[in-house]
Amino acid sequence: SSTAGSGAEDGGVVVMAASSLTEVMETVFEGRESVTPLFAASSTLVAQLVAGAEADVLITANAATMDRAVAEGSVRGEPVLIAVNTLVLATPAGNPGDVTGLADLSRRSLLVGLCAAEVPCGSLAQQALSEASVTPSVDTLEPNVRALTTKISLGELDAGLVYATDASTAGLATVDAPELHDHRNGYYVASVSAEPAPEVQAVIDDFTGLGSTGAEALYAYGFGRP
Amino acid sequence: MSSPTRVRADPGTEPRPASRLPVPLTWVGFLALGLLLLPIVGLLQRAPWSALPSILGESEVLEALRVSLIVSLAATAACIVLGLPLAFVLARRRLRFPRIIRAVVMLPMVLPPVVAGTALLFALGRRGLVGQWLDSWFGVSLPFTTAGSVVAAAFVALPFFVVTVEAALRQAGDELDEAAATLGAGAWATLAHVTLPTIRPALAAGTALAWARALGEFGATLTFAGNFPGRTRTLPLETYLALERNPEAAVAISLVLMAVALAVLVTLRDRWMPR
Amino acid sequence: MSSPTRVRADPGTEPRPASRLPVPLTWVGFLALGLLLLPIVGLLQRAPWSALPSILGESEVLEALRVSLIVSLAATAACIVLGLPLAFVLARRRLRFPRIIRAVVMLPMVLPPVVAGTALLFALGRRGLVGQWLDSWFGVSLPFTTAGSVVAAAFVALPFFVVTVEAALRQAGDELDEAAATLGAGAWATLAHVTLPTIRPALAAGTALAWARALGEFGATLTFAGNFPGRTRTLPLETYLALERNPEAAVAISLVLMAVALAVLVTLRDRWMPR
Amino acid sequence: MTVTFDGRVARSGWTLQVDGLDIDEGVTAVIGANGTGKTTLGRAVAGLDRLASGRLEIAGAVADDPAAGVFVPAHRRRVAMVFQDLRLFGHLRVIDNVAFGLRRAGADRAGARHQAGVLLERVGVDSAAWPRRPAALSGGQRQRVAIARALAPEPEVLIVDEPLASVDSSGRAQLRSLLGDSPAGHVILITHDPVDVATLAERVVVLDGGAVASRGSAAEVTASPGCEWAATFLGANVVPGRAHGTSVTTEGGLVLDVAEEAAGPVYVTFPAHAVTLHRDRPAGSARNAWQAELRRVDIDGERARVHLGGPVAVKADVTRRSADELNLQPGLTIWASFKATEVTIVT
Amino acid sequence: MTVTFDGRVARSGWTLQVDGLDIDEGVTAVIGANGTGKTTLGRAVAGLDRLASGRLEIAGAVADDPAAGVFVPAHRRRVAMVFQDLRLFGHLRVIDNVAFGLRRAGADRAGARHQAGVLLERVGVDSAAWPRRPAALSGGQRQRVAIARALAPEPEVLIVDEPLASVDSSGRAQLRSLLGDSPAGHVILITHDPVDVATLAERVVVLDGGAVASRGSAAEVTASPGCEWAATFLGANVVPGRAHGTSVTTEGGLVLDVAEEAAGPVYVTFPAHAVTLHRDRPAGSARNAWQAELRRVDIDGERARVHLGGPVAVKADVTRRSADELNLQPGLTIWASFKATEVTIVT
Ligand SMILES: Nc1ncnc2c1ncn2[C@@H]1O[C@H](COP(=O)(O)OP(=O)(O)OP(=O)(O)O)[C@@H](O)[C@H]1O
Ligand SMILES: Nc1ncnc2c1ncn2[C@@H]1O[C@H](COP(=O)(O)OP(=O)(O)OP(=O)(O)O)[C@@H](O)[C@H]1O
Ligand SMILES: [Mg+2]
Ligand SMILES: [Mg+2]
Repeated sequence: SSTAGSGAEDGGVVVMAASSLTEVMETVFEGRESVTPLFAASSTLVAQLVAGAEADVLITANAATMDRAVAEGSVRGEPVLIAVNTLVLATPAGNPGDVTGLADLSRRSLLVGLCAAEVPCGSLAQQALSEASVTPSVDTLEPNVRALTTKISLGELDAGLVYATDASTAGLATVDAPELHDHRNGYYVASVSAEPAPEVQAVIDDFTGLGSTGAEALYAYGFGRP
Repeated sequence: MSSPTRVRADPGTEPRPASRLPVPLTWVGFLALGLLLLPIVGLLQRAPWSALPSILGESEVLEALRVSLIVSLAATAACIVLGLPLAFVLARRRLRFPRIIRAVVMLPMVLPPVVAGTALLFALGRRGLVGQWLDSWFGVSLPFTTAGSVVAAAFVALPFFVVTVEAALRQAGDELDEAAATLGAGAWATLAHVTLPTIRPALAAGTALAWARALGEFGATLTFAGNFPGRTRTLPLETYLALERNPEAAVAISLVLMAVALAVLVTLRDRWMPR
Repeated sequence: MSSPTRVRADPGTEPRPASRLPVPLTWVGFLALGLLLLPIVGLLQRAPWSALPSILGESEVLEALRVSLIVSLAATAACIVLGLPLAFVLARRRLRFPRIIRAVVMLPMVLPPVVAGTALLFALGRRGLVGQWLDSWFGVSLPFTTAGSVVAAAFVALPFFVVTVEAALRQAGDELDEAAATLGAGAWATLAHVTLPTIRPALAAGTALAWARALGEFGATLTFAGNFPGRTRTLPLETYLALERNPEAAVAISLVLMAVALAVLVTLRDRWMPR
Repeated sequence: MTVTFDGRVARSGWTLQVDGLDIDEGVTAVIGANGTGKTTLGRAVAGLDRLASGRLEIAGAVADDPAAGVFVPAHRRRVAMVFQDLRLFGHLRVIDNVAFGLRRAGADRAGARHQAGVLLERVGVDSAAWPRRPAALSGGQRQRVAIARALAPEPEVLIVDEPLASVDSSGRAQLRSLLGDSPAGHVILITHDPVDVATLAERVVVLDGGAVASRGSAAEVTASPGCEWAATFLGANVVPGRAHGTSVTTEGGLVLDVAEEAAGPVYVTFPAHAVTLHRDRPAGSARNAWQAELRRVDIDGERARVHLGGPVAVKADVTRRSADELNLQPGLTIWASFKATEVTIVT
Repeated sequence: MTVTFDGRVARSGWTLQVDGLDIDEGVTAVIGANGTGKTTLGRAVAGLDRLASGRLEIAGAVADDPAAGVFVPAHRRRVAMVFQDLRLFGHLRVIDNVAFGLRRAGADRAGARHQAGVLLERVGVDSAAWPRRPAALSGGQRQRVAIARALAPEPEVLIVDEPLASVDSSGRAQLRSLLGDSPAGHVILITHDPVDVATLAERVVVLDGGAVASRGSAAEVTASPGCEWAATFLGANVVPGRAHGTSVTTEGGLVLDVAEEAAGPVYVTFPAHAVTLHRDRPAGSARNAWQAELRRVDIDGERARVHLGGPVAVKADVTRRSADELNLQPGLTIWASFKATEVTIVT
């Protein structure tokens, strides 16, 4: 009567996934009628789970939200890191601000955007910049990567630090910044119940097992190997 | 008797002289119209016209359109059914704390949609204040159902309807209601045949506002009702998801949304509100 | 002369008999009020009361409150300045395509906020339709400024004001305007001393709607103007970010938002609108 | 059947207090100066204002009795009202305004419209106007529509609040006969037009300052109008004095002969048209003659109303012609007289 | 100074056509049946309705001339109007309603209120009502406020649309003298009250079906009312006939003696009150006597209007008393006569 998936009962599997995974997941689950993906921001997904949403698998775009789901008792399975995403220094096509490296972010004449520190791409960017001793002249702290890439692609911002996957989907130019290579964000998968039904476990294995189709799709899409 | 004004010599089509507006006001009015249209023109200009047919042909978009129409119309109906009585109570009853109650009605408007959705989960979610009883007594659970989307959309749209209609009721007064009563019209008949027709412009406006708000609603619906194709995924959600992968498609879907809104508003609203 | 109704024997405080509402209507009205309040009660119930002082003492929250008030009030002012003339033009001028123009005014309402923000970028962004000229001629760039936030908030709030006021103007007619004209009142004086006071309930309602919408606005502001503390980060944005990190804090900030809205609406709205 | 009004209607800072007023069937005129409570009285009977205390009965049934907690709402009273400010329904066509009450009583649309058309014809509204909205009518046409609307549901009590104020003179005669023939058991006719009172009213109620000053047949009320305003309106003179047998000594010391015996303080009332004016001391049978000072002359059409000072303040109505012949000018000293048989004594 | 109206006002399906009407200073009464265009005429003069063609001049200045593209808006015309439906400002106190025009003319608040108070006193609105909203007044009080409001800005032209309709009788006399003494150069008095015409009007304009049927002094218009309605209203008899010297032969074959010489087709007009009724053939000098059939008697206060058939259809006004004495009943055959000197001949 009520919810999106009633899990093991009808053999369907409900997968809650971070919205940055929308496209990949749609590819992965293409033709698999029994799997129902639901997309929203990781934090929204966790709030829904806490409020009693019925789902079988949770995939978040960072460790913090997954940790919260575990702490709230909404997720009982063991979280597993399935992919990572690297930060890149992105500019609009044609690089109108002549950005050559991370240090340029401190130029006051440039319009620079980062993610807000509250979201993973923002905390990553902060770490990377402080390690590189760059004090950026920031004009905006976007609460999600999508908003940041939109502004860069429209030329409203001259530069920003975004995930590699987002930069490539949005067709942004990237500037090589070696300081960023070590700064990555993890994607985690976990079963909602402590003892997942076999078909649920199968969906999880699809991402965790070596050489599995789900994981390969993630890598093909630009995500890094854990 | 000073300074006669030169006017177009076509009095047949002139508005009545007294209702003429100050000229600068008219300018500003048209300027405002222009400013309002500017972003929409911007959207149209960047629209991927050539890709449009293929994007709009996607079954997902059509499905989302269907969900959007169902959800927004049901939410509008709920707004009318609940909002009309509430507007009457606010405008015509002596209330104990009138100012506070009137302000409280507007609170859902100031909540950021995501918070509104969260609040709905707290109240009507499966573990919510009332939701837990709905679940255990009636087996009814609203989140992740079309009904849930309707509830979320109605929650954010209701204040618009109520506030608009209430203002009109105050402006209308009760002289005509009294006349109807002396002609044998009971409370219901007076309502249907006198009060509501008298505030028809505001009813139409309130309904249009509520519908438009429900149609564009996104944050509260997503948070409360989730995002499931064919059930809770509305056009704004489709747009949001499309933004993640293909911004052009998002613009295209927004165009659909606007076209639908325009069509509905043009055909329906002016039917209730002949000049 | 059938079935007398028993009533409370206190006629001094009774409303006039003819304005009595059908009883079921009153019930539904109070039910609607209850439903509207339910999620807010849910929010209050889950509020982290003990942690509240520390969360609200954070300077960021206070700064966001300041930005929110500035942006929402400036946007409301813009809505009045632009919206009043537009409402007058729509209600009183003969227009060429009245239905379409009236529907177009409502379009910003149906756009999902993110799309609205994107549309604003297309139009007024650095590379936008008009924005590029603003930039190269005047060196004015709206994105990432407080002014940009105001523009975005005004864009989404304007239709609410216009539609409400327009409906009231139609309901009011122009009889009193004519009377004012014969007493020597020009177009402006008539406006100020007759027309606007006559539609005062709707003016107050429209202003409150616009302000509440601007205060709660989030998607369009974020997309168009970004998010920088002390400049463009409003309370809804603060709430949204808090959701990422500490949902309890988000609830707490929403409470601030509601408290501010309640305070402003209770003190201001009823000052313009005495019973 | 009777409407019995015995109670109080309270407004902020103003009260209508009516003690035991019985309004019988037929046409009852309610007269009184502006702001004396005529409309308030009508509203209370119609059920639009509540009694603060007391009791209202319509045709034997209690309609309002706050002490007993009874209040029959307006729409169940079969009391229709023509409002002073008309209150036509702006959103309905003229014909549907008139059909409104019939529809509420259960008539179908065609039947109601047919009947409404008959009534509109009777009140003299041309059929070209029937499909229009009231805003597209002239003032007098609107007032006719308001009358037709109130007549349509055939109410038991019809309250008409200055129904002929802006109707033209020929329409007035027509509508007067319509109101006189009204099938409504009671017509409460609030009016400022003496002609309405003279031609229509079987009974007159005079209100003054929120209370009943006088009531009765037109003749009775003219004889005893109860307040200065009504006296003027009805053209009556009211002179206080002290009676002894068939003569009355006024406060000014004048001794008047009357046809009735009485004793103690009384009012001598006689209509203004009963007073005759003369240049010289009148001969003949009229013993009630005195010298008066002419204060003011109001010309009103063919009639002149002469205000006299002197031992008694009295009004005299004469034709304009005789006013001209007598060359009446303020300040003139003139003889006034009336016949003892024209006088009514009120104790 | 004159208001000259020569043009056409078009409504959907209805037109007012006025050809060369000069309205001189003083009080001009505009009369006519309901819906004949009186209010429309006033609105056009006030600048609330536009001429479709023609020309309107006020005090020598063109106020409206569509062909020349000139239109002086209402607020610049110094033309105030008392509306038939009052149109008081519901959001303003009574005193501020009256002060409105003064404030627009530049007076400060205190000064305007002071002057407004003076006016309100003059129209008889008690100072207790000044701080109230119009909704808390009685109908007659509201009408007085509307009159005071229009008088306040001392307009050049004052248009009063049935200003006394719901004012009580004593107030009427008071307001009439106020309007008669109005400092406004022109008072256009739209009215259905013959007394207004008789007591106030220096000139009368009769409208019929959207056109001027007659105009002139009260006597001239009574002599030549131009339409059936006005004839009735003014109490005039209009008899068509053929003149030869000082006698006129009516269509019914009756020969009437008149005091003027004329020839050819004429109208013989004489007021209803000039006709005398007799049981028997009248003796004496009145040669214009004939036997008539009594058709109808309208009692109107102390006056009875008798409608006669026979060789000529004529109305006779007699006192109610003589109507009673003559025992006038429909169907009766009776003698009627009038004196040749009472007649006006219109060719
Ligand atoms: N909007 C309209 N459409 C069509 N006809 C109209 C409209 N408004 C008024 N009329 C007609 O215009 C005519 C003139 O109206 P006006 O108000 O001038 O009459 P009036 O002489 O003032 O009558 P009254 O004595 O009843 O006030 C009337 O016959 C009326 O029906
Ligand atoms: N809301 C109010 N507050 C205070 N006084 C009021 C209110 N409404 C009416 N009144 C007063 O009540 C009194 C009675 O009013 P009502 O309308 O009954 O008079 P009326 O006899 O019909 O007069 P009119 O001949 O002018 O129509 C008036 O003096 C009026 O000023
Ligand atoms: Mg009254
Ligand atoms: Mg009129």
